[in-house]
Amino acid sequence: MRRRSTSVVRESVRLLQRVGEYAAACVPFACVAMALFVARDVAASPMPPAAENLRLEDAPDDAGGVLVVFWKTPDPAASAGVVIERSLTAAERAKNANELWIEVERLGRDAVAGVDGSYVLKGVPSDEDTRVRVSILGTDGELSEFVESAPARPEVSLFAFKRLPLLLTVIVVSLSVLVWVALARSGRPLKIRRIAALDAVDEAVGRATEMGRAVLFVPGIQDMNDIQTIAGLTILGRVAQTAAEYDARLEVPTCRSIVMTAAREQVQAAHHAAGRPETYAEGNINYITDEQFGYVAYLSGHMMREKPAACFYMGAFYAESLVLAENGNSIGAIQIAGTAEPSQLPFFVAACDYTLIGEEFFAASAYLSGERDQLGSIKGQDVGKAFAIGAILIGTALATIAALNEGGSLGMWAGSAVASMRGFFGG
Amino acid sequence: MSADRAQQSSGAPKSDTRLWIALLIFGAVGIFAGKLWRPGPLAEAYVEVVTETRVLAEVVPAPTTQGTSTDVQSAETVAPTSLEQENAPTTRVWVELDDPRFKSGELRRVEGVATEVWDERAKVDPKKAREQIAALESDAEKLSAPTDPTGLTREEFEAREAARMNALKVVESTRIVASPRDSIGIWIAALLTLGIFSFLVRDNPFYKVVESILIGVSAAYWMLVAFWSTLVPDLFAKLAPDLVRATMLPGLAPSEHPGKDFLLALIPLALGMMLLWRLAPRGAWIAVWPLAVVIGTFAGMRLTASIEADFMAQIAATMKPLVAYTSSSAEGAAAGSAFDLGGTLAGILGVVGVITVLVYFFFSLEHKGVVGKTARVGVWFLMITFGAAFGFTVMGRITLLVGRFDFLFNDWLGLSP
Amino acid sequence: MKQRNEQLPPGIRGFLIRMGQIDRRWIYLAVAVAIAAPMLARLRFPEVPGRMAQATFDAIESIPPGSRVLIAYDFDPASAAELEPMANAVLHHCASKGHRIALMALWPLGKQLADDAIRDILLEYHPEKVEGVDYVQLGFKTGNEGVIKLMSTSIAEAYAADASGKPITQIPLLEGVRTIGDFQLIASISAGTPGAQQWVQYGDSAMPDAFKFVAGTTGVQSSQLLPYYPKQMEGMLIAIKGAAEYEMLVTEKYPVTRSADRLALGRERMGPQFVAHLLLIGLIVLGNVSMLAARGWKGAAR
Amino acid sequence: MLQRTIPLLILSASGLILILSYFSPITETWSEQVVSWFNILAGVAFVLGAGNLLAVNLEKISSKRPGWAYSAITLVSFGAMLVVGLSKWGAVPDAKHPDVHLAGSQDSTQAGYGWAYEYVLSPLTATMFALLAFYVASAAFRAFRAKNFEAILLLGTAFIILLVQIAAGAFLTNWIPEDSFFAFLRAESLKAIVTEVFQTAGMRAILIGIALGTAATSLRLILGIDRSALSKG
Repeated sequence: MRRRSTSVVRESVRLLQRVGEYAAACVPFACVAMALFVARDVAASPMPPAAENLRLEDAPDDAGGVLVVFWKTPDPAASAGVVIERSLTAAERAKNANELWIEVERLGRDAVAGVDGSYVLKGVPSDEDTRVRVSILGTDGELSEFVESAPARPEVSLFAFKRLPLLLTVIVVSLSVLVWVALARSGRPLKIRRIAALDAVDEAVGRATEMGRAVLFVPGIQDMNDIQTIAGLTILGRVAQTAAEYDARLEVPTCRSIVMTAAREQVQAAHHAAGRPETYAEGNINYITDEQFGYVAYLSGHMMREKPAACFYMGAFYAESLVLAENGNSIGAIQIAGTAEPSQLPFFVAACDYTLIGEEFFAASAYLSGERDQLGSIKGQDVGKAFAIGAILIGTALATIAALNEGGSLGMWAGSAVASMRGFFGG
Repeated sequence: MSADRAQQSSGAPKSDTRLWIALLIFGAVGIFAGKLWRPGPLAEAYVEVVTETRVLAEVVPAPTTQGTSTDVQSAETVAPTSLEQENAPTTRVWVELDDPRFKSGELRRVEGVATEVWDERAKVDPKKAREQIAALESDAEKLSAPTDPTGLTREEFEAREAARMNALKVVESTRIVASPRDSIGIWIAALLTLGIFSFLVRDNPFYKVVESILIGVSAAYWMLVAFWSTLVPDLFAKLAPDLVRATMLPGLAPSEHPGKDFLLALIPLALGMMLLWRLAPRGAWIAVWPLAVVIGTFAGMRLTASIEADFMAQIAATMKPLVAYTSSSAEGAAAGSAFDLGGTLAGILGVVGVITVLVYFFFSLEHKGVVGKTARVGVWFLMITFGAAFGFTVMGRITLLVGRFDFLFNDWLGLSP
Repeated sequence: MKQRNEQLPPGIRGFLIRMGQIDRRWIYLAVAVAIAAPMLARLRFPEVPGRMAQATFDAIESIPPGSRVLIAYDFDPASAAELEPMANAVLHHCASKGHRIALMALWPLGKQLADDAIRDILLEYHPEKVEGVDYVQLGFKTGNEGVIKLMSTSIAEAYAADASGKPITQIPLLEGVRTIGDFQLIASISAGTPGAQQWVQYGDSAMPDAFKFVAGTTGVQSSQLLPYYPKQMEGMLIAIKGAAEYEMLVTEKYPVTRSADRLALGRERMGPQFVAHLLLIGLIVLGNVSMLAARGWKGAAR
Repeated sequence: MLQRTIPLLILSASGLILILSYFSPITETWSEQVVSWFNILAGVAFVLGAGNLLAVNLEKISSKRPGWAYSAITLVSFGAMLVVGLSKWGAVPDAKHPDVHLAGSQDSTQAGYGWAYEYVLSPLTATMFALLAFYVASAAFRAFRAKNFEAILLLGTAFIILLVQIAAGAFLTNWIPEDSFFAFLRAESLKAIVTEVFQTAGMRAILIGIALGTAATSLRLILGIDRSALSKG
């Protein structure tokens, strides 16, 4: 029995030894096999690396409700897209208790083309926390693990800091006007150069009176939402006052109903100012049609028939500028135009006797009024131009230094300085 | 009328009139000679007529909501009347008579509502229309002959006959017809066009008629545009959404904040009423208030907008280096670059131009001495700018005239081959 | 007219002075003849493709076939005479190159023009093109530049469906298209505001570097757009001349066998341009010669 | 007070509100709101325009002033267009709601409104616009005379652009080699120089000036320095 038992033991041990030997022999094979298996698995489906540095932040300078998701894509070459999910809001959870996340967007390759990725999440509630999680989509459609962000809430900004440069510029421009108005009030002498076109206003109205013909005033074809129309109407006020004093007939056909109303107010006020409210005739200020060329057709015919001695075109003009100016020319009227529509300036310059170019047009009403306050504001405009010229000179000088000394320390400094200047002005 | 005539005769000598009449007659004779040379109908117009039929159907409530098609989803839900408040709202849609959903049981016809039938006419290019009409005629001729039964089994013959009848039905239902109302339209348009052109010779009764039509039609046109595209959707639809939905905009989506919309719409309405107060016998001064609002708001808006978009942006755009290099290699301007005379000159001229023109606009300084000389250079820049703009615009203006002549020669006179 | 009766020197000088005061209606007549005659005679002049036209052609040519292209019809019938030829040529070029085309309009009447172009150009020359796969008509959307802003963050927000009401999620061509940055090229055929300038201003931020933008514009508008070339704009077709040059480049590479006149509109309309420009040049010369003659005469008389 | 001071106060207040609103994200969209209100206001104001049109023309007809027949034509075409457009006469029904007549589309020539647009309004406005081709020629003839140096620049530039805009410019200058010093005289380059150097500079300065002028005018109005717009003497 004992022998038998020992033989059993021995046999067992030997068997074990044999197994061990086989096993030992198999290890390398197994290793290779496993390695191959793993390698195959890896080669077939490289699970894309998960997104890194996931941040969820409030979008700046907005009225709330918007968060921005930032992440880094570790391997852009192996990524085909990104899946963005957000946590459900309390209301949504109440409706559907099983879900925690909801997919908001599945972005394509562009979103992971670079290392840094971002996504704007809109419509986020501001009274509760929101989280997002992001997963990178591999080139074969495999999704990486989701990475979860810290909770965030969108905030409402009261002031858009990106508009700070604009605010500063608005303040500079406004202050330069205000300071000059104050100086004008304090009795400082104001010298404004002659503007030939404006000196001609009295002459033109005078001539119309002498000839016994009408004065035609066209306040452009835009409505009151265009500042040019408003500027044109303030000039109308001055022309109307002169016309009232000379007792010349002033006709104002308009292209918009509201402009007609405003023009009537303006002319009536001018007659009051001239001390002759009884000569104001509402019937001379009429609405024709909103259609640009319908209005022009009327004006052309009207000019040919009535032959006004003086024509004023003050406001926003488009293609009709030349039609009016040529018709006015063919009836031999004195024509004074003013517009801030750059594309139409050439035609007025070519075909009218006098043209107020761009800024001159806006300065005209102030100039014509002759009031000290208003003349002061023109001086303020000049300060604004000086500011512009200064900025251009400094910026150009810096840019030139940067170009001349490229790579040098001075050039680098100048380059960054001009870049921040351009950034300030929004270029 | 007599006053008009008096003005005319004083405006130009008699011999001139005769000359222009002769020229007009010459032109008309020329055109009709051209017409003889290229004969064909004048003012041809064709339309393709499609008859549309719609019936009112009710969506049969389905067990699952996901099976509904998009058409049904986009249709509005008819609000239940007060009597059937508790019942679920029924969705009713107008569909084509042969909508497949009738067969599948998704839709059910609503009884007692008349079928709506109407024609839709789409304009077709005359040349194409003539070709198509000819093609359709020859197709119809071919299809009108019955199939030759020799060598066919009964089934084959019947199948072919059925296919032929179907094809014939399609050919016969395709209707491309001459459209007299469009032809008349072309004649009228041509006469109106000539009426405007006649003004170039001199002001005349023909032009006066055309001008009067233009003023009347265009004034009404813009009022209609304002009515249908602003007042209805932006004012009426906010004030009385149900009424507007029932009468003018059946597709109007329900608002999320009807109360807020209503209150906000009252503001422009109130301003408008104040403006209209002008017509009232007393208190016309109140019309100035809405004007003050308009002038104030737009002055405020344009102030920031113009400083941002024109003032600041243009200053930023002018900050460019005065010297320019031609970079011969893509990677570095420093290594392989050469001084570029042309670019440098352009850069300097650009900055000089901006500054001198700005100096021209200075109102404080009399144009004398250095300022005067600088301003004069500014004027040169302005003149070049204006000259170029003038030159560029000529092309567009001539194209417009080409367009009108094109209409007269081709659409009206049919002179195109 | 009254001055004509005063005493003028005899001979050529007198004639020249008289020509300087000629009644403007003779000028009108000359313009009418200068434009009508080449039209009736179908005069065409060879065009030399300019830098801008070539740049526009290259921009469309350089992106690989199958790219997505967005063509915005930002004009209306009033400027169609000037812009339609280039819109046609751009559409034909994109289709010939095998691009997938989306059409849209920021002007209400532009949609109608785009519809016409699909029928008369796209399906005329490329009847094999399938709606939804090779081309899609998005139609008009109100909101001016706001539409561009919206489209630069999400096209679906601006256009939930195409012009026929099909949701854009069901349109194969727009699969995976989220913003305008997903188009390889945008072409705006623009007659004013909103148009090319707004595309540059509001769309630029959404456009990656690889993105191309080209524009077709009216002559009036071109000077305001020039500063954007070549940085923000790959190419620009200016007025009917740009259209004629570009048309020539396109039809040279991709000739068409039928209805060829639809792709020769630009060149056909350049015929009257040519004569009219010469007339204007002649008028300017005449005016100046006459002025010089009058000045010399007055000088002599004094 | 009611007639003079309050409008000025309203003007200033609304202006200041709109300026400040632009700087806060919460109120940024107010300007859009204001524009939409203005459009409605303009729509309502058409009542005034239409009333004036009727008044002027009816007066002319009833007093049989010269040319009263033309006034009658204006009124008839105005009335006809208005009736046709408001009633949507001949409109194509909306496929989804064919029973609601006023929901139809009246853009095609099938409808009276579309027909009038296509065959009356559109050709008339286009032709009026096309008259510019004639006026451009007569203006060039009359105004482009070399009276002084400025005029020479104006007409010279226009002359060059006119020439290079057609093939003639290229024919005239193509003999200049592209790499020579005088290459800038080639039609292409001349055009580029004029537009990219001179025109860009000129336009920039004009735009800066206009921006300042707009700002100053707005300020004058908002601050009540220029009260001509609203105050009666």
